[in-house]
Amino acid sequence: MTSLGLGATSALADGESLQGTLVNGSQPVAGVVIKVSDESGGPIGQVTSGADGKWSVPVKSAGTYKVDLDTTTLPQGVTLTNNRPSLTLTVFEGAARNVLFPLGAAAGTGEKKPQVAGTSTFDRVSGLVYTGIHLGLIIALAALGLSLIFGTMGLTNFAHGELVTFGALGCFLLNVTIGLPLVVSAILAVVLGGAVGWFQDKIFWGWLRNRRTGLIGMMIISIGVALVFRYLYLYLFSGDTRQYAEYVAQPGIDLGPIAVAPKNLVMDVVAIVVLILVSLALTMTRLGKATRAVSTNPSLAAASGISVDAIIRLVWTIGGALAALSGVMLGLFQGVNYQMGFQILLLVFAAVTLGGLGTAFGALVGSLVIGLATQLSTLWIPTELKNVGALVVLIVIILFRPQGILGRRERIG
Amino acid sequence: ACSNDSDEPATGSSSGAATAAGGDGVLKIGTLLPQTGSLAFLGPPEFAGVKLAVKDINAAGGVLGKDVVESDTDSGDTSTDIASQSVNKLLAEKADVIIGAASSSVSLTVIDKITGAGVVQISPANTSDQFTTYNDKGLYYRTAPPDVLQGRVLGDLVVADGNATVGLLVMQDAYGTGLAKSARAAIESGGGQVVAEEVYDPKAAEFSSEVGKIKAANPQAIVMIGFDETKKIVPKLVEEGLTSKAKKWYFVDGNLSNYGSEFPKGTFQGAKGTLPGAAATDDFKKQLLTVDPALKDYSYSAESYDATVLTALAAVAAKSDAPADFNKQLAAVSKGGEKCKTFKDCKALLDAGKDIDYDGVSGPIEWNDAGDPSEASIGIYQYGADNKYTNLTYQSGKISG
Amino acid sequence: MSDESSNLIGDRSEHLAAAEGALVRADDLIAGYLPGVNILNNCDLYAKDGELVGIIGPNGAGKSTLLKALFGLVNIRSGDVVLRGEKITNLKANKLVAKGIGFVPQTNNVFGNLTIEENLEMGTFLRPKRFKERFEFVSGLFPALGQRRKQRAGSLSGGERQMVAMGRALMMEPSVLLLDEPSAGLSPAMQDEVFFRTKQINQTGVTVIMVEQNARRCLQICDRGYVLDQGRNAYTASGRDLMHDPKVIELYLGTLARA
Amino acid sequence: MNWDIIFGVSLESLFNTTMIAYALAAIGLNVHFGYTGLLNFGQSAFLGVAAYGLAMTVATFGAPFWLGIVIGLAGAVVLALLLGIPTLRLRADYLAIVTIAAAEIVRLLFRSVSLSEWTGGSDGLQSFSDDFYKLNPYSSPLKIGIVDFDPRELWVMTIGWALIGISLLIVFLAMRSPWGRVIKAIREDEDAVRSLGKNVVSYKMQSLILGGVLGSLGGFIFALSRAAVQPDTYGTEFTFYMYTIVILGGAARVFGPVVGSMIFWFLLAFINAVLPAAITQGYIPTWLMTPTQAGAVGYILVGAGLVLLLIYRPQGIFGDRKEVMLDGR
Amino acid sequence: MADETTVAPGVARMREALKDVPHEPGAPKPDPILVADKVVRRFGGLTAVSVDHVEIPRGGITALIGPNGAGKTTFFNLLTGFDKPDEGDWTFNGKPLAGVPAHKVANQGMVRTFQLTKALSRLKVIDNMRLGGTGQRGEKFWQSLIPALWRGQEKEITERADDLLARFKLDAKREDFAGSLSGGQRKLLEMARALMVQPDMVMLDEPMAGVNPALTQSLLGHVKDLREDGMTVLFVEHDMDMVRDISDWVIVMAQGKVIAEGTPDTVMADPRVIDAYLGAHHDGTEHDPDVVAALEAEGETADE
Ligand SMILES: Nc1ncnc2c1ncn2[C@@H]1O[C@H](COP(=O)(O)OP(=O)(O)OP(=O)(O)O)[C@@H](O)[C@H]1O
Ligand SMILES: Nc1ncnc2c1ncn2[C@@H]1O[C@H](COP(=O)(O)OP(=O)(O)OP(=O)(O)O)[C@@H](O)[C@H]1O
Ligand SMILES: [Mg+2]
Ligand SMILES: [Mg+2]
Repeated sequence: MTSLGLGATSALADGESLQGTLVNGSQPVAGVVIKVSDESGGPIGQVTSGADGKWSVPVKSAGTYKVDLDTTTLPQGVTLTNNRPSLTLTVFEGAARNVLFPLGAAAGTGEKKPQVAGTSTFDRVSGLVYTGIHLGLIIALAALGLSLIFGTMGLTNFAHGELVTFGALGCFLLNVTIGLPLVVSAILAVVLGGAVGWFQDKIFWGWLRNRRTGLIGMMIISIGVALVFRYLYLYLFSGDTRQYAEYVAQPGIDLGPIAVAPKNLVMDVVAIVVLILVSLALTMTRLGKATRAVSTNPSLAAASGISVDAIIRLVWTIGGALAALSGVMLGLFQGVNYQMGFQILLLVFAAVTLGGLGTAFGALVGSLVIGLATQLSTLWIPTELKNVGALVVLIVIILFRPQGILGRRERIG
Repeated sequence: ACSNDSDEPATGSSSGAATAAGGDGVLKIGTLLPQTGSLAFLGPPEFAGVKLAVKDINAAGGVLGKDVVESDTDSGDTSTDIASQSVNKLLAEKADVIIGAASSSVSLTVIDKITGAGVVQISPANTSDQFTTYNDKGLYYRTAPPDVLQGRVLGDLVVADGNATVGLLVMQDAYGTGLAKSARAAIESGGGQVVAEEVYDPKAAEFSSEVGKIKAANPQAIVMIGFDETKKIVPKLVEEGLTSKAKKWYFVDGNLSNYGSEFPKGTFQGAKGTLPGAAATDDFKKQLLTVDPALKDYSYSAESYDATVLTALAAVAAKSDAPADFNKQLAAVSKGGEKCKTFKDCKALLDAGKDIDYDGVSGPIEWNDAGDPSEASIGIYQYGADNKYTNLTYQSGKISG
Repeated sequence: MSDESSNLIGDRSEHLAAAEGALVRADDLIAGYLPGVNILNNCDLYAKDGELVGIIGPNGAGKSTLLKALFGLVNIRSGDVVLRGEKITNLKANKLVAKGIGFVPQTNNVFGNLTIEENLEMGTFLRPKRFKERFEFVSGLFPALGQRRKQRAGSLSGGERQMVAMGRALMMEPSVLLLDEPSAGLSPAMQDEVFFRTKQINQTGVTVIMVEQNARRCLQICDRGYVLDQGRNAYTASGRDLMHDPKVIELYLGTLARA
Repeated sequence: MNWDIIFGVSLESLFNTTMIAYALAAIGLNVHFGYTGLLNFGQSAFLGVAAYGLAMTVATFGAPFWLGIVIGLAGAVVLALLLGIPTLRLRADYLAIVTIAAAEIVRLLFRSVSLSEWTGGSDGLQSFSDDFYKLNPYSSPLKIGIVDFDPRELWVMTIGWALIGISLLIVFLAMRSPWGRVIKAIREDEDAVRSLGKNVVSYKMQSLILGGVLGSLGGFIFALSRAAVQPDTYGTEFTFYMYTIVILGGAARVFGPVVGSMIFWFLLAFINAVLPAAITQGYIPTWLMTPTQAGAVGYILVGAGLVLLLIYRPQGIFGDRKEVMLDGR
Repeated sequence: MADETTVAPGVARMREALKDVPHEPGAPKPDPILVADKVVRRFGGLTAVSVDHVEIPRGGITALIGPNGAGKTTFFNLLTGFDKPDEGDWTFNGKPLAGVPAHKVANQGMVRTFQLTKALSRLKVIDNMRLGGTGQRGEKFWQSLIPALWRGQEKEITERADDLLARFKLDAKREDFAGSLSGGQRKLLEMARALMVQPDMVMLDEPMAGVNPALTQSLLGHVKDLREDGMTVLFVEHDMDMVRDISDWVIVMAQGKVIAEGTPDTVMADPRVIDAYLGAHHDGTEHDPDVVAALEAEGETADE
C-alpha cells in the first residue's frame, strides 16, 4: 500500500513551457521559426524547429501566451493546413503545454494529398439507410413476437424486452462461459428463448388466463414481470456490457458506399428469411389462421375446436424464440447488457403500433420505418435525439392512420 | 454523547439517537452508490473501496475506540427515485457521512437533503464543475477531481500527438458534456480542430449514426468520453474502418478499462487514455479482491477508499463523530502537515498530536474551500496489443485556472 | 312424450325417466358468472339422439347460459352434463368440439379479423380435408357468403354475420348442434331458410338444441320444447303442444301474430 | 437488526413527499385511466412539464416563484391539448404507445444538449425553490416516536397533503356527478355516448386536462421536495409506478391512488431497509446476495410483489371484484 | 292488423297525411322530417348505399326493410354522422346534416340505436339510462362540482328513467352493471336509453331482434304511444308481423337502393319486394309447407 508512487511525473519536473513538433505527413519539418509572446505582446522567446521537428520554449510562470508560426519560414511546398499561424493559449502551473501547427502539402504543388476529405453525403445516407434497415430487422424480430402475443391474447407485454435480453445473455453464457461456438450458442439460445416463452405461458400467463385476469391487469403484471427479470439479470450477470467470444469487432468489408461487417450481412439474411417465413406461415397456414382466429374471438375459436391455450402457447414459443434471436443479433451487433432489451423496447412498441397492432406484416413494415426513421432523422437533428425522430414519425403517421399502416378500422354499428 | 455506555452500536436505542445527527460515539459511514440503473457497473469497485477502508480502519483500532460502522444503500440512477429513499434511510440511521453518489446528476438530487440535515457528503466520482459553486453549506466534498483538469490534460495529449482534426463521441450527461467542454477548449486552443462532436444518449439502442457522423467528418483522432456504453461503440468503429490503427483513439476515466480478451487482440492497440489519480496499484487491487472477489474493474475504488479514510481521520482529529465537528477537520487532514499514507500511520500521528496531510491511494487530495481536490495528478495510459493499458506518464496540476 | 298437455317439470322424476338413454343430458345444473349469483337453478334438460329440441323463454331467463353451460363456457357449480353416457361437465370447449358438439353463440359469433372463407375454414379446423366439400355446401346455402368469400367478417352486416356464424357451425358436421338464436337479424327469406335447413340437418340424424326468440317458428319445427324462466325449465312438451298452450302463449309467445 | 430504523423509515414513507408526489400523479392518472379509460402512458410528462415550467421560470429566467407555478400549470394544460389532438381519436392500445412516445420526446428534449442553456441538460436545474422555503413556517423537526421529519420536508408535506385533499375533493365531486357519468361511459363505449349527443372528444380533453393538472401538482411537489429537477426522473418507469399505484389502490376509486401510493412506498422503503440490514447482520449469506446486489434484489421483490398483488387482488384495495370480472375479453 | 274500430288519433293522422303519397321510391311526403339526396357510400368495389332520394314523414312510424346487407345499417350510420358518405346531402328538420359530427346530430333531435348493442358495461343500468338525459347541467365540468346545481334535474331524469325501465321490464336489473345483461336485455336497454334523449326522431336498428315475443308486443304499444306524442320513428326490422302492426309507411332497400315504398300492405304485396326480400313464404304467420310436411311426418313417426 505504501508503494503507490506518484512516480514518473516527468512533465511536472520540466516546469512550465510551450512545446510542439512540426511534421508533414510523417516527415519532421525543421528550420521553422516559432515566436512566443505574452498576453500583452511582449516577446518571450523564439525558436527554430530542430531536425526532429521539435521545438520548445520555456516560460517563467503559468499564464496566457501567444504562439506564432512564421509561415514564411516553411519549406517550399509545405503549408499550414488549418490557417491558424497564431494561437493564444494558457499554460498551467507545473506543466508543459503542447501546441500543434498541422502542416501539409500546399495546394497545387502536384504532390498527392495525404488524406481525402470526409465521406460524401451519398455515402452517409447509404450508410444510414443500411443501418436503418439492419436495426429495423432486429427490431422486427422482437416486434413480430410482441405483435403476435398482443394479437392472440391481447396482452401488451412490457416484459418482452426481457425476452430479448434473455436471448443475448443466454447466448453469452453458452458462448463465453461454457465455450460453445457462437453459431451453436446462438441456435441454442433461440431454442431456449422459445422454451422460456413456452414455459412463461405454461406456468404463468396461461394460469392467469384461466383465472380470468383482465387484460389491463395482465399488462400491469407484465411490468412487474419485466422488473423481476431485468433485475434478476442484473443480479446474476452484473451491470456491465460484455462481448461474445467470437466475431467481436469484426472489420467491415467495402460494399461501395458502405462498409459492413460480414456478420451483420449474415444476420440480415437470417432475419429476413425468418421474418418472411414466420409472417407467411401466419397468413397462409391453418395454424396461422387459427392464431388470428384466437386473437379476434378466443371463445369462438374454442367453439371451433381450436385449443386456445395451445395456440397461445405456440405464439409465446415463437415470440420467445424470435425475441431471443433478436437479442442474439443485438448482442452480436454491439455487445450484451442486462438492460439492452429494455432499451430497445420503446422502439419495438413504436414499430408494432406503427404497423398496426396485431398484424404480422405490419410489425415488419413498422420496424423498418422506425429503424430508418431513427437513422435518417440524424441527418437533420442531433444524434442524441434520434429516438425523438422516430417517435415523431410514429405520432405523425398515427395522426393520419389511427389504425396503423396495415391495421384496419373497425366497422361501427 | 448522551447515550450510556451499555448502548450497543448495532442496535442503538432511539432515545439515545435523539440528538442531531451523529455524536453517538460511533462513526457511521453511509454509502449511496449505484447497485442498479445505468451506472450499476460502477458500483462494485466503489463499494469495495469503502469496505476495504472500513476494514483497514477497524483493523487499526477504529475511531474513538469503536469500530466504524458501514451502511450500504443504492443510488440507482436518475430514472428511478431510489436515491432519495436511500438518503431518507441513511439519515434515519444517523449516518455521519454519506459517501456518494457516483453520478453527478444523482448527487444533485440529494445534495440539498443531505447537507440540509447537517450530514457530510463526499462523492468519490462526481466530476461535474457544478459542485464547485454549489451552495452546499460547506458539507460537500469529493475525492475525484473536477473535469477541468482531466479535460485539459486530455486535450493537451491529443494535441501533443499531432492530431489536427479530432472527433468527439460524448455521452450525454453532466460528466460527458463537462469533460468534453474542457477537452475541446484545450484541443482548439492548442491548434487542433474538433471536426465533429457527437453527443449521444447512453441509453440509445445502438450507436451507428453517431459513428457515421464521425466517419463523415473523417478526423485523425477519435476521443470517446463516456462509460460502459463505449463497449457498444467500439465494434461499430471497427466495422466502419475507424480502427485504433486508422484513427487515434482516446479514452477517459469513465471508459478506460482493461478490455483484455473481450475484444480481439489488438483492437485497442495504441489507443490512449487519461485517468485521474494515481492508478490503483496491484497491491491495492489485490486487497480490494479480498473484500469483493468478483471485482473486474477498479474505477473510483481508490477515491472511495480515500473518502472513507479521510472521514475517519477527521473524526479522530476532531475527537468526535458528529458531522458538525469533524467537518471542520476534513480539509485540515487532507493538506498541510506531516505527510502520511495509511490510516494507521496517520492516526498514530494524530494521536501524537501532530498535524497531518493524508496522501491517499488516489492522489494527494488537498481539499480547497469548495471541497474540491485542489491538486490532482492525471495518469496517461496506452493500450497494448492485449487490450490492456499501461501507464505512460503522470501529469499533475492545480485544479483552479 | 305423450301429447296430453304441457307438464310442469316440477314433476322431475317423470322428466328424469324420460331422459333415460338420451344422447345429451344435463341434470340439476347450477351455474353462473359472478361469484354468489346463480343464473341456472337446478336446470334439467335432455335431448335424444336425432331429436330437435327448442328452448324458449323471456329475456334473461338463462337460455344462453344454459347452452354455454352445456358447452363448457360457463362454470358449472353443481350438476352434470352427460354426452353418450360420458360425463363432460366443465370440459373445455375445444375438447367438446372433438366429441362432435357444435355451437353457434348468440353474440360475438364470427371472427372479425378473418375473411368469410377463413371463418368457415375454422369450422373444419379439426378436419381440414373436408373443407372443400363443406364450403360448397354452405355457400350453396348462403350464396352471399360464396360471393364475398374474401371480405372480412368484421365488416359484414348483422344478418351476413349471422349467416357466417351458422355457416361455420354447418361446416363442422357435428352430431350435436347447439344454436343460440340463429335466425336473429335475418331477413324473412333467410329465416325460412335457416329453420328449414335446421330441420333438414336434424333429419339427417343430427341432434339439435336451439334457443329461439322466434318462438313460434321454433316450436313449429322442433320435436320437443322447453320453456325456461329464471334459470329453471318451467315446461317441457312437444313443440305443437307448447305452441297452443294458452299459458305459454300469454307469458312467452304473445298474441301479436294472431291479432 | 435495527427495527426502529427499518420501521421508522418505512412509516415515514407513508406520509413523506415522495409518496405525496406519486399520489398526486396517480390521482391524475386515475382520472385518465380509471375513470375515462384513457391508457395514458405519458403521465410523467405532465409532472415533468410542470416541474420544468417552475424550475425554468425561476432558475433560468429569474422570474418569481408564483409565476413559475402558473407557468407550470399552464404547461400542463398546453401539454394536454397537444397530446390530446393527435391521440384522443385513437383506440386505447394505440393511445398507450403514442403517449409513451410523446412523454419520451418531452424527456429527451429536456435532457438534450441543444436546449441545455435553458433546461440544464441532463443535470437539470436547481435553486428555484428558495422562495418556497422562505415561506416555511416550521423551524424545528417533527418527531413522533420513530418517525422523524425535518422542517423542510414538513413544509412540503403540509402543502402536499393540502393538495391531495383538494384533488380528492374535486375528483370525488366530479366523478359522482353527471359529468363523471359521461366520463365513465366513455370508458365503456365511445360510440354509444356519441349517439346520445355527448361530445366525446371534448369530454376526453377535459379529462386529460384535469388529470394532467392534478398530476402536475405532483410534479411541483416532486421538484420542490428535491429542490432540483432532472430530466430522467420523468421517464417511462415513473409512469409505470404510477400505474402500479393506481391499480394497487383500485382503479376508479377516489382514495385508491393515495392508499396505493402509501402501500407502494411503504413496501419499497421496507424492502430497501430490511435487505441490506439482513445482509450486514448475516441473516442472508453473502453467497446468495452481496450488499451490492441488494438493490437488484429489492427490485426483484418489488416486481414480484406487484405481480402477486395483481393476481390475488386484481381489483386493488378498494376495487370491486365484480367490475374487474366483467372486464375480460 | 290494427283494429279498425279503435283507431288511435296518431294513426289516423298519419293515414291522412300519407293518403296521397304515391307508392314509389323517393315519393315526396307532405311534411318530411328527414330528406336525403343522392347519398352514396362505397367500400372498395362495393356500393353499400346509393339512395337517390328519400323522405321520412314526420310524426309517423316508418319501417326500413330489406335483405341482409342491403345497406340499412350503413345508411343509419351515414345519416347519424357515424360514417362519412362518398357523396350526398340530407336535411333534418330543414337543417343540412351532412358532415355534422355524431353527437351534434343527436343533439339536433335525431337519435339512433345500434344493431350490435353497445351496453356501457361497467355502468349500472340506471346510469346507462340517466346518461341519455339531455341538457344536463351537471355534465358541465365546473357545475358538476356543485351538486346543488344539478340535483333537481337529476331527480327528474331518474324518475323518467325508472319509468322507462319498468316499461322495458328492466326494473329488476336497475342496480346491476349493464355488462351482466343478457343479449335481449341489452337490446331493450339500448332502446330505452335512446328514448331517454327525448328526440324528435328515433332510429332503431332491429330493436326487437332477440327480444321475447311477449315483451315485443308490449313494447310495440310503447312505440305506438311515442307516435301519439308526435315522435317520428324510423326502424329497421326483419319481423314482418311487427312491421305490419305498427308502421305507417314502409321503405324497402336492396343492394343499397330504395326499391319500393308504400303502406305495409301494398309493399308486402309488391312482387319485387317478395322477390328481393320476403321470399316465397313471405307471410310470417304462414307455415312453410316443406317444414310443415316434415313436421307432420316426424310427428307421425313419433306417435307410433
Ligand atoms: N366497413 C365495411 N367494409 C366493407 N364492407 C362493408 C363495411 N360495412 C358494411 N359493408 C358491407 O355493406 C353492405 C351493407 O351493410 P349493412 O350493414 O348496411 O347492411 P344491413 O342492411 O344493415 O344488413 P342487415 O339486415 O344484415 O343488418 C354489406 O354487404 C356489408 O358487407
Ligand atoms: N357475462 C355475464 N356476467 C354476469 N351476468 C350475466 C352474464 N351474462 C348473462 N348474465 C345474466 O344472466 C342472466 C341470464 O342471461 P342469458 O344470457 O342466459 O339470458 P337469455 O335467456 O339468453 O336471454 P336473451 O333471450 O335475452 O338472450 C341474465 O339475467 C343476465 O343478467
Ligand atoms: Mg340469449
Ligand atoms: Mg344492419
